[in-house]
Amino acid sequence: MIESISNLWSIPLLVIIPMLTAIIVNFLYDKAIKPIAISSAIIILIISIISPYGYHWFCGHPALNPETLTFTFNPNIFGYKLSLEFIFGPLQHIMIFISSLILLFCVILSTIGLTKHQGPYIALLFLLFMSSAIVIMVNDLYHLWIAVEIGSLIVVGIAAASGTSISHKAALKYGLFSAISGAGLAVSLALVLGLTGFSNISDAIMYLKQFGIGEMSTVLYIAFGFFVLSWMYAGGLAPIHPLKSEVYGASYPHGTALLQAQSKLMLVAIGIIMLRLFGMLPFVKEVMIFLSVITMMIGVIMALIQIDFRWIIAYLIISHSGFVTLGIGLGTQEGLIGGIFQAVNDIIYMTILLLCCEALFYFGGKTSTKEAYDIAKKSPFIATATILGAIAASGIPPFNGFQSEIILIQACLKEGLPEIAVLILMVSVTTFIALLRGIYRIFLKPPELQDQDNSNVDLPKVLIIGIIIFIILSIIIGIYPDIVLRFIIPVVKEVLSI
Amino acid sequence: MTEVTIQLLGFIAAAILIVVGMGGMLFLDNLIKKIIAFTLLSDGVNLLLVALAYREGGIVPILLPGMSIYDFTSRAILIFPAGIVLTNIVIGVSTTAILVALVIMLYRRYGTLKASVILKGERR
Amino acid sequence: MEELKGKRGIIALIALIIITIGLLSSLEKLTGRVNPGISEVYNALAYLVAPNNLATWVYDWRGFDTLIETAVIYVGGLVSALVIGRGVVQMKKCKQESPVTSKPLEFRVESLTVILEYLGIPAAILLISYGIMIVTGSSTSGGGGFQCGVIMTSAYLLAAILYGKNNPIKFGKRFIIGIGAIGLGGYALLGLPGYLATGYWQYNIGADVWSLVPSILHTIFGDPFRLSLILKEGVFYSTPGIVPLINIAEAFNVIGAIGLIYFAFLYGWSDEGE
Amino acid sequence: MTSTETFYEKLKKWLDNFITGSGYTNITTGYITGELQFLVFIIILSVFFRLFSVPLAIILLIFITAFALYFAPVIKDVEKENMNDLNRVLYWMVIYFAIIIAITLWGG
Repeated sequence: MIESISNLWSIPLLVIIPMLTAIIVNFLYDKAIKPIAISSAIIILIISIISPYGYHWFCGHPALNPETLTFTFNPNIFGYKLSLEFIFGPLQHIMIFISSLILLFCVILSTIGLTKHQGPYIALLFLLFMSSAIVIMVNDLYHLWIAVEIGSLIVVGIAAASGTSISHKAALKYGLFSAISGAGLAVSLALVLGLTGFSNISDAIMYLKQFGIGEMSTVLYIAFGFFVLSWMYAGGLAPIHPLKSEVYGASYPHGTALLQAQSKLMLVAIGIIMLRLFGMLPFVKEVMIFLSVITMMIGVIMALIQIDFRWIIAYLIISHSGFVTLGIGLGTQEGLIGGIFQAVNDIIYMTILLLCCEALFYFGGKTSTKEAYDIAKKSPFIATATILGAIAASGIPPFNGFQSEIILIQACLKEGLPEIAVLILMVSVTTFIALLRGIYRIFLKPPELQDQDNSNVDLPKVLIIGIIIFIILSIIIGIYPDIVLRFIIPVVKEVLSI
Repeated sequence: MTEVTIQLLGFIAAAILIVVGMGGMLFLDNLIKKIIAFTLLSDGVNLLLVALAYREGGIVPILLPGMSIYDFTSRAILIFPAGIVLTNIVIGVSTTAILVALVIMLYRRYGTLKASVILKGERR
Repeated sequence: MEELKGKRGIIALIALIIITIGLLSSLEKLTGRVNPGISEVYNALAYLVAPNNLATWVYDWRGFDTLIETAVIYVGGLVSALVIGRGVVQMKKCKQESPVTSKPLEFRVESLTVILEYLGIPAAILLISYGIMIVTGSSTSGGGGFQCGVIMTSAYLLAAILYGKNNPIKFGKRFIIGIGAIGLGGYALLGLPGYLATGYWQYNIGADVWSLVPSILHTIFGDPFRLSLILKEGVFYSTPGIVPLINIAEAFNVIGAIGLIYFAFLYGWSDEGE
Repeated sequence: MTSTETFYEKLKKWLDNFITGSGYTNITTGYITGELQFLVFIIILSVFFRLFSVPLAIILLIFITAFALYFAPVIKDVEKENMNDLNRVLYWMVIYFAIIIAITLWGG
């Protein structure tokens, strides 16, 4: 018998520590928030780094082997799992590491930059991290649904946290839509459950493999349709991009950094599940590619015509989500590697841009190209960092965006779809144009009026450190992509081998 | 009635509720009506799950004295879909509360409940 | 709404009809052929934990799912109160649009009839005791923490509507949030003993179905709730273990969350004096 | 009136269509770039129909190019359709959903 770790110690801690921190921080509300929140974020980061790989079965019920009617705690022996299964593998390792890094900076920045009574807000940040960690680790449709639902409610809360009318409107729109897509995911879960009798994804796939679908394929198609609905909602794909980008633009930039990380995690997790569950049906991959292409182009065109830097970035995040889904939709090995790698890179360079955008708040909060002028003179560092972030986002070689985009382009060419390769190139170039419009206007354009205040602004050191860390990460991944790829390739091989 | 017709009736009602809820959210302009339409949608999902859990001659999944385990296993309703209903109710409650809170605040600011007025598209 | 009249309205209607047809055709295929799958296994193992198999499913087999589900309603309360005005955050450095103040709902009872005035309090008390009855009998009969919480908060709502802000069931702000924190925190921490003893979070060490823990722990957590099931196959001595405790924690959490929602909706929220 | 003048007039008219408000230049450049990008995007997308048959793709390419040039500033309409109007987004969501269900059910 192959002995393996079936009850990995780190998985419950990655879920429970954020939850307990959220409860404490929400209750304390003012006092002692900062030390508790920061130390808990550091603990989560450490756990996500040092954790080994393995499974955890919450509630400790074994799997039933249907042939021999015996129970087993070994995940390598196939069985009907009685309890909830979480996986912590290489993919989860890299994704959770990056999002917990962002969580740390997010928490510190919100304790520094926001007015008091930040308890509920920081609680929501921790719960958001928890939900995204669950979504990427879970191997169960029922739990996936709950995690997506709690995630959407938290996103509504974070968007509404500033109490302005824009944020309330964005939150209400997103909330109404997430209500529909959550119900859709529940319908999809019900259909898969009725068809197979299992909510554990591996069990359900095993059932479908064993008994085939035959005339029941209609059920699976409708389940796929409702699943796509929640996928569109999770990443803000094509028809929902105005609402998702509004949420990104309406929340504070550090919150947006965590939100976009969560949305990329959900895209990857739900996309892989869709590929595993419905991959054998015809037209599934075509639908996924269609959605991603539309998202890519509409997102980038909408970014071009925005005049607020926050909204430019918001639409670019949407547009670059299209890369991720495109890679997953291709369904080949290169495509999947490119898509997941793009998700990692995207999180990193968008975080650079968003932290720079956060810095603009310290210069008076004007991010519109009509109002902000000449920030470069006040802070050359932020201007440089934004330009570096723009270069990384548009896939120019020394940075990380290049590496994943080249893999995606190769994957498209290999699949015989050169048009999509051209589209990817165009989207990268247009990304640069869109960002440069904002950067020129905000950072480089001299002031039109002379009576601008030239008072010195002290940026928080954490912000500068954060930007530097993410730029360094971007360059390192750009030069040695293997440090991320070695996490992704085994996962992709495993997904495709099922 | 046979098992098939009862379950099918449940399914049809659930599908109609789901689509009516979706259509209500699409066609009705009043925000409160949109939220009511969402509760219809959510109830449709509940009904779908309940109908999924249906069994002919089914009993409540509570072991009463004198039952036999074999009998219970073959007659008790399917517990997984039935349990999911609880989750869906909880999620429905939370979502409705949040949406209503947002509508209250937007009503205070704009003095209207029309989605085409409050939530109309705008340039930034 | 200008765009859903005319052509667009018809297109949307056709789209909805297509969705209906798809949904109905798939459900028709499923009718009578629903696969019991794992549900039958759960039902077959019902006698091991608690007589109410649904409570066992919710809090033992799928206990962790229910923890996150409980967190959903906690988040519901948290976000509703946040929207109403609790803990709205703004950047220190820049001027933004000031948030809307949430005034209390304008309801005042001018004059209560004698019947309402004298029956209001007993009704609320009865509701509360009904809730307690439900949560304590959760593992043997239907019902549980969520129902208890909802019933108790409805007692709160009844008292608030009848008597206004100075009602007999007067919760403070911090008290409500504290109850919610105790509930969710307690539920989360009830998984800790199982984690420390077996490595599985939320393993029900009271019931100890798979005999993974030393008997002393089994006795401590299991004995207070021990019951005997008289079935045809014989008498089974089972114990729900931590299921009743989780039910109570869940009840606390639901009271905290829904109470917070009611409180914020009724009285608004201002951060001063908290 | 010479032909160059007419062309110039036409171009000027075309460009005027992009200007919103008080002739704000920054957004006008965005509109023009967006217009050209959108044109190229739909041309590339029309090439996709070569997967079914090559002549169809060529015909579609010509038609789409002609149509896009005829209705020249389409970017305003694109922007209007992609506005954050809730009802519009819900409408598009239902349409997409119906298309996905129709394609997968009756196509597959």
